[in-house]
Amino acid sequence: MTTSEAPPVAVPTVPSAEPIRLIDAEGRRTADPAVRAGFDLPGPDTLEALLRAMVVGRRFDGQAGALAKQGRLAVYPSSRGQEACQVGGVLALAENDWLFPTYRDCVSLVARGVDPVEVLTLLRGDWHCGYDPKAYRCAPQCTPLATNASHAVGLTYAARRKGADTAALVLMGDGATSEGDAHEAYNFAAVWNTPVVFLIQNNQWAISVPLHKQSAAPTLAHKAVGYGMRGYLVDGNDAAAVHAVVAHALAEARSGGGPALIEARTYRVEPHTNSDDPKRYRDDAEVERWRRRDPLARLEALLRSEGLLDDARMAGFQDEADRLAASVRERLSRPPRRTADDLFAHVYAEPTAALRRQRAAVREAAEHAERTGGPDGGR
Amino acid sequence: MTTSEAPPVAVPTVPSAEPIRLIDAEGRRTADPAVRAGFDLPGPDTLEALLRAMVVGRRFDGQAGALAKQGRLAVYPSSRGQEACQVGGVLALAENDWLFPTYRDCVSLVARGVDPVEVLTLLRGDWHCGYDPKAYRCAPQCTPLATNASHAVGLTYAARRKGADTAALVLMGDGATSEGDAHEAYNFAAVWNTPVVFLIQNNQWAISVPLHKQSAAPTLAHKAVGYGMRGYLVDGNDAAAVHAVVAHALAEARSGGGPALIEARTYRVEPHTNSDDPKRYRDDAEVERWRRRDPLARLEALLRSEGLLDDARMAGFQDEADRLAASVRERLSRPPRRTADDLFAHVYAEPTAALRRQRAAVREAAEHAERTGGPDGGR
Amino acid sequence: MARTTLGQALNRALRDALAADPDVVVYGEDVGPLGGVFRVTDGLSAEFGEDRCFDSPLAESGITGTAVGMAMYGRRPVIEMQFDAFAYPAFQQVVSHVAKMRNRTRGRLELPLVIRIPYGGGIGAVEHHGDSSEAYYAHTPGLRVVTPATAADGYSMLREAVESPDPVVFLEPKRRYWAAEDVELPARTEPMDRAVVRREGSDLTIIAYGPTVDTALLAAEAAAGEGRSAEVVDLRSLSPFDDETVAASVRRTGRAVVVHEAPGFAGFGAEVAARVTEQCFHYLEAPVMRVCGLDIPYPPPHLEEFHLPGVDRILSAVDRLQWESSWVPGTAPVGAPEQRSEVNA
Amino acid sequence: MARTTLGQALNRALRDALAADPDVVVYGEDVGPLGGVFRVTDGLSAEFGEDRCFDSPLAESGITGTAVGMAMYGRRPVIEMQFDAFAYPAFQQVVSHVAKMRNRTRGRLELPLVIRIPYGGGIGAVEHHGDSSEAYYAHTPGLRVVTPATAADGYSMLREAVESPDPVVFLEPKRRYWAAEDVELPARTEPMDRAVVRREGSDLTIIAYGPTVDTALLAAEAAAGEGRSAEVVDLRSLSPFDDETVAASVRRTGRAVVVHEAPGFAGFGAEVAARVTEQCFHYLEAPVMRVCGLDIPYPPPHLEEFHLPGVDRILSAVDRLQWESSWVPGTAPVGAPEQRSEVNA
Ligand SMILES: Cc1ncc(C[n+]2csc(CCOP(=O)(O)OP(=O)(O)O)c2C)c(N)n1
Ligand SMILES: Cc1ncc(C[n+]2csc(CCOP(=O)(O)OP(=O)(O)O)c2C)c(N)n1
Ligand SMILES: [Mg+2]
Ligand SMILES: [Mg+2]
Repeated sequence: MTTSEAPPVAVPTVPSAEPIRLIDAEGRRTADPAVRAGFDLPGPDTLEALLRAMVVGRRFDGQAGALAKQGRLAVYPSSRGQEACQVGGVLALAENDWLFPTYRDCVSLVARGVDPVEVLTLLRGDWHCGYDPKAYRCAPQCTPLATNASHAVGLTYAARRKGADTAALVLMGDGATSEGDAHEAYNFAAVWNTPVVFLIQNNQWAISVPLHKQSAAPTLAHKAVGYGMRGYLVDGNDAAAVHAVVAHALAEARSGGGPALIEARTYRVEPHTNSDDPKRYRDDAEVERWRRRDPLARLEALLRSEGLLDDARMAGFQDEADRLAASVRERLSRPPRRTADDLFAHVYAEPTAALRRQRAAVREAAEHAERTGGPDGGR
Repeated sequence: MTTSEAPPVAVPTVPSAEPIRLIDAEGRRTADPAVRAGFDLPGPDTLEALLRAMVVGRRFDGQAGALAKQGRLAVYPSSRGQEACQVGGVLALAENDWLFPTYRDCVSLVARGVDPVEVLTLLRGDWHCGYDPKAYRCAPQCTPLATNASHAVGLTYAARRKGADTAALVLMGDGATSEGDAHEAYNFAAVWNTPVVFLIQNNQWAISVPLHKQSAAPTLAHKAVGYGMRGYLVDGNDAAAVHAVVAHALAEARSGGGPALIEARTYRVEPHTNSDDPKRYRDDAEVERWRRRDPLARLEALLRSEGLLDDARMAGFQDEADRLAASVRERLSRPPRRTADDLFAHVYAEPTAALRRQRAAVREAAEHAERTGGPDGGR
Repeated sequence: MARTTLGQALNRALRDALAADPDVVVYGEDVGPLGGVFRVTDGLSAEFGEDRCFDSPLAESGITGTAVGMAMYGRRPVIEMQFDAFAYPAFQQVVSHVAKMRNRTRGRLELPLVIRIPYGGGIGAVEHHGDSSEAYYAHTPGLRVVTPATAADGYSMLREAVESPDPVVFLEPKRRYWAAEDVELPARTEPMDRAVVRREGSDLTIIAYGPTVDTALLAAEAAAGEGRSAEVVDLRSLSPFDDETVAASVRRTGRAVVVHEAPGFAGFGAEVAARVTEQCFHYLEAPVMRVCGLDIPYPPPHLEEFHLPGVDRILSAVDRLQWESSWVPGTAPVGAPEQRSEVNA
Repeated sequence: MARTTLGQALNRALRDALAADPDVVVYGEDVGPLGGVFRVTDGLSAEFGEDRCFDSPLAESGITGTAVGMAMYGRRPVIEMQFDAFAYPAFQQVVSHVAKMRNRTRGRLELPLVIRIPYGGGIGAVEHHGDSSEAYYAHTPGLRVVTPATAADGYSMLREAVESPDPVVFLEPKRRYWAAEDVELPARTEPMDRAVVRREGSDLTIIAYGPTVDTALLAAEAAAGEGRSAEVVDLRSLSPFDDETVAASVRRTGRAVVVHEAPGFAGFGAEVAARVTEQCFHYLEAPVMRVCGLDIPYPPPHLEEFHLPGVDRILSAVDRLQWESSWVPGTAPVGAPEQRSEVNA
């Protein structure tokens, strides 16, 4: 027996119109406490870890883009310019927390420690997901927009019931917030009070659609209000700010403070994917403006000005990045490992009789093709 | 060519935690200007029209409930206790505006002037919709929750493009706000700036699910913030307040002010439908509390205390209501008009060859059944 | 032996599943204190607590998506879609995630979840409450799609569905919820993915599932009166499909009728007719007949009797099975071009 | 005669439709300045203004629902779902409203809208970009489901779809977007709901639609080399179905193979096989063979060649059409029980 009366809920404060920023565009500590909004700059080790992961991530991203241009990946959606969001968010995660990335977020997976080649399995077209989600606590990269947000809610709900303090970070784009599935996930998370942080990488564009055709909200962070969630607007090109705010939101969520929605304002400086043609829909001037707000340069400048980084250290990061890129190149030059048999292995726990028959037929056809020269595919 | 920069949007004010009220529970004009929130009590004619429509609506609702108990309707979801929302909202509509009601909103359709028997066609099981939507500018009663909200957005968008100043009122329940379709409709309306007013009848329950299991938002009106919409919280048992706020929101919307979301706080004093068993999930005490907040009694008290209503006038309303109920009883005692042929007439503009063959087969079977005694249905 | 309805058997199955495995959770719209609009979850939240059986916000895609997440963490969610048509908002989650997650991750993430859907018509409900949506799910690889026709199967198949490592779309024939039979629970019947012969016969095979099995048995009884011995096969599992049981029966009888409530066009009966014909072509004396719902939106209560396949329609299809055909291969008997099953009758 | 691709023909059809009727509006995701990810709407917003062709928020159910509302007010919306799998979020709107509104209101509200969906695989795209979802729509009464295989049909059928008083699910075979042919536009071909014979033949009929028509023609060419004359029928309209054209062909040839990319199980090919068998039973020398996609989630690019029905698979199905069967009715030729089409091959 129950009544409809709700337990009293506090009216969440409307997020600031000015993004939370800890390092300004010139790489200096933010002076204005209002802009810091009570957040402190992370310690030197964290700042250095952030820069290192961003350097490595960008190199990986550039390498992947090159492979795509060479046709060695089916497609590649670049993370360039969004490294502060992806790295800042991921480095705030605890060992047992889960990451729910999209196709856009390869750099976040590399930062999470997933084998870079396994990260590219999907985009290479070798299989739908190359890594073991449980081993890394990383869900498969999700393509149907906003659909993995409710997965994170369910997973953390289950974890809590099992006594674990697992939290989750969901990465989503500005465009994805328009989907009904985003709404349902936000609402379930708030009603169930699950420890999920939704990090919206507002890169201003959904392929060719600018934000103002996507939402009339003052900021995307304002969406939090309608769910009784905490909402934060953060400078998405300030890795320190993203890390601080995400870490804070995760800690709050873990201690029962409920989910949070964070808008990280950034920009997609590259085309949507290598097969996109942005000339059709946006001004280069805008892109240039944002390229000058480079998140790596900003953090590097701070670390150098504070004497926390020297050329040797920076060169070390670059070496590491180059080695990673080289190994990706080398390993991706080997042929894909999957065979036709893989198609039937995991449709069900056990292949059905029909699937076993189809597998046999495909094997037979493949052998026949061997002899007569290649299966004919869809020709 | 465009840039992603949005035209500046005003941060919408967060709705008051206290519902807008013009007539208090005792039937007196609200004194506190803060609670009136700048709205004025509608004029005497409007107040009288509201009372009249509510009296007629309640009588209709009681009659329909009785017919359902007798098994002469397939099912009936009562509007009782929500008359102020449905009548207050509908009477604020202009001739050419459109109403988008749900299964819950029979009283709103009667108030709109739809033939009461045609209103009951759906619930009687005679056909899916009994009235001509274009003739009354009333969409069919919608059962899939929140799905008609986007229809209203599209219809008003089209009307504006054709130079009409048609606005729309969408009725939806508290539970329906959890659906992804509600979110998508709110967002499309705000981005396209279409003249739609979403009136959420928050009757505290979604069948057996209380509001606090549905939303953690401070109020449902707060949902407006995340769309850049105007949001209002109104006393849903105060017909004057509902009418004033809906009329204001419609006027604003028509003059380009954009859509609005209104939470009308009311209560479902009856079971979800005649086949529901509320004893399983809620306290009678709560129901009783709300029965004492009767919207009809409240408005009647005000009109009487202000000398705008006498027994004769009230008796006139009752007579009108009784006549309507009697004619509904009488006309529903006649057998349904639809025949098997109707099943095939409107699947496509022209029945397909297959449908013509199926129609012939069904006719044949029906004639055969005539001779041998009744088609056997699903037995 | 106790009289038990399908609804009671399903309720007992959920109770026993919750008791047997602490990872089982039951949730959806109104499944908590109310016990579901059909009372299939009656008493479960009281007995196991709101942690194990509870009401969720009203959003089917969210219900399904959160179930995916729970299953990713090792839970076995059993979610309810209140009615057939109200599962459509979850279609993307079902098709693009529930059905594909195991395949996507090469078995590293399996989703042992059950989606319960009361389906079909015949209860006099208004639109959206009578759809038969099985074909949509059966066409989606990665899903198991099953539907019980008896109380015993209701119990046994639901227990098996909950225990299955694969996601199961569990279709409950809502107009059979109140049908009672003598059965002692717990009972385990044939494996969930096997079809069973409900009545033996020698002249023709009537293939049915869920709500139409009972109708098929009534038709078989009536046909017996007319001197025709009809075998009745209850498919139970639509996907995967039990070819052995079905083909064996049709090869014996040489004639077949498939019966379902969903519109016939591109309905599941088409798959049944097609594969039976592929496997039994030379045994067939006549084309497989389909007796299905009309190719129309589900009708209003007053007219649903015309839509639902009943005994009379099954019998007239049986009559059209060319009982004394005397034709030469390659030539058509008089009127054969007009030979049509009900679907394009 | 100008070389024109399917994509260009569709673009021209939309341009001419926008010019012909001020009530036509084109919208969806990225259909504005970008011109759609496949450029089918290229140049339309520039030519007709953002009032007539524009980008909407990113939400397929909302796109479809607003189109329902626009159509209620007399507009003719042509909406684009960016890829097949991304139409699933709109499934409830399509099944419960688009398909039913006319029927619900007894013709008082008609929804003359077109839902364009690029579908099928073969373009080397990642998951969710290669689904063939036609069976879901074809099974839904109230929808017209059509799919062009040529540039001329692309133009003509899309114009007709926009002019249709019924809602049309317009399935565009995305891997054929770049296939060019000589055609003078504007061109009007056969009515949208008729099937056409693309190649005449006498020994068997290959029934295909959309992306597999070209494959069927290549297979017919190859079969001719092996001395078998294959007729190729392009269905064009899946719902409604043109029984006359298909049955006439199969009655002439006595053998049939149906080809599609979607998984075979409960796929549209089952309906084709079932109704062809019903109408041509005594003309059939062998069961109708189905050559379809495998019963698996759409595979990753490196493996899609194994999934897509190609010439070789069609030819081997043709080989299994029992060319020298010498059987007595009611008895099985040796091995006949093992006779299976690819679907349960
Ligand atoms: C449900 C769904 N609809 C459409 C698409 C096609 N699509 C892929 S990416 C994209 C734009 C997404 O924009 P945003 O969410 O801002 O993410 P971004 O690509 O900018 O990182 C679209 C429309 C999809 N993947 N899923
Ligand atoms: C998409 C969908 N899911 C489920 C249902 C079943 N259902 C009918 S009414 C109802 C509760 C609705 O509650 P609310 O929106 O508050 O409206 P109320 O009935 O209280 O007026 C539910 C779950 C439905 N009609 N549509
Ligand atoms: Mg974006
Ligand atoms: Mg309610």
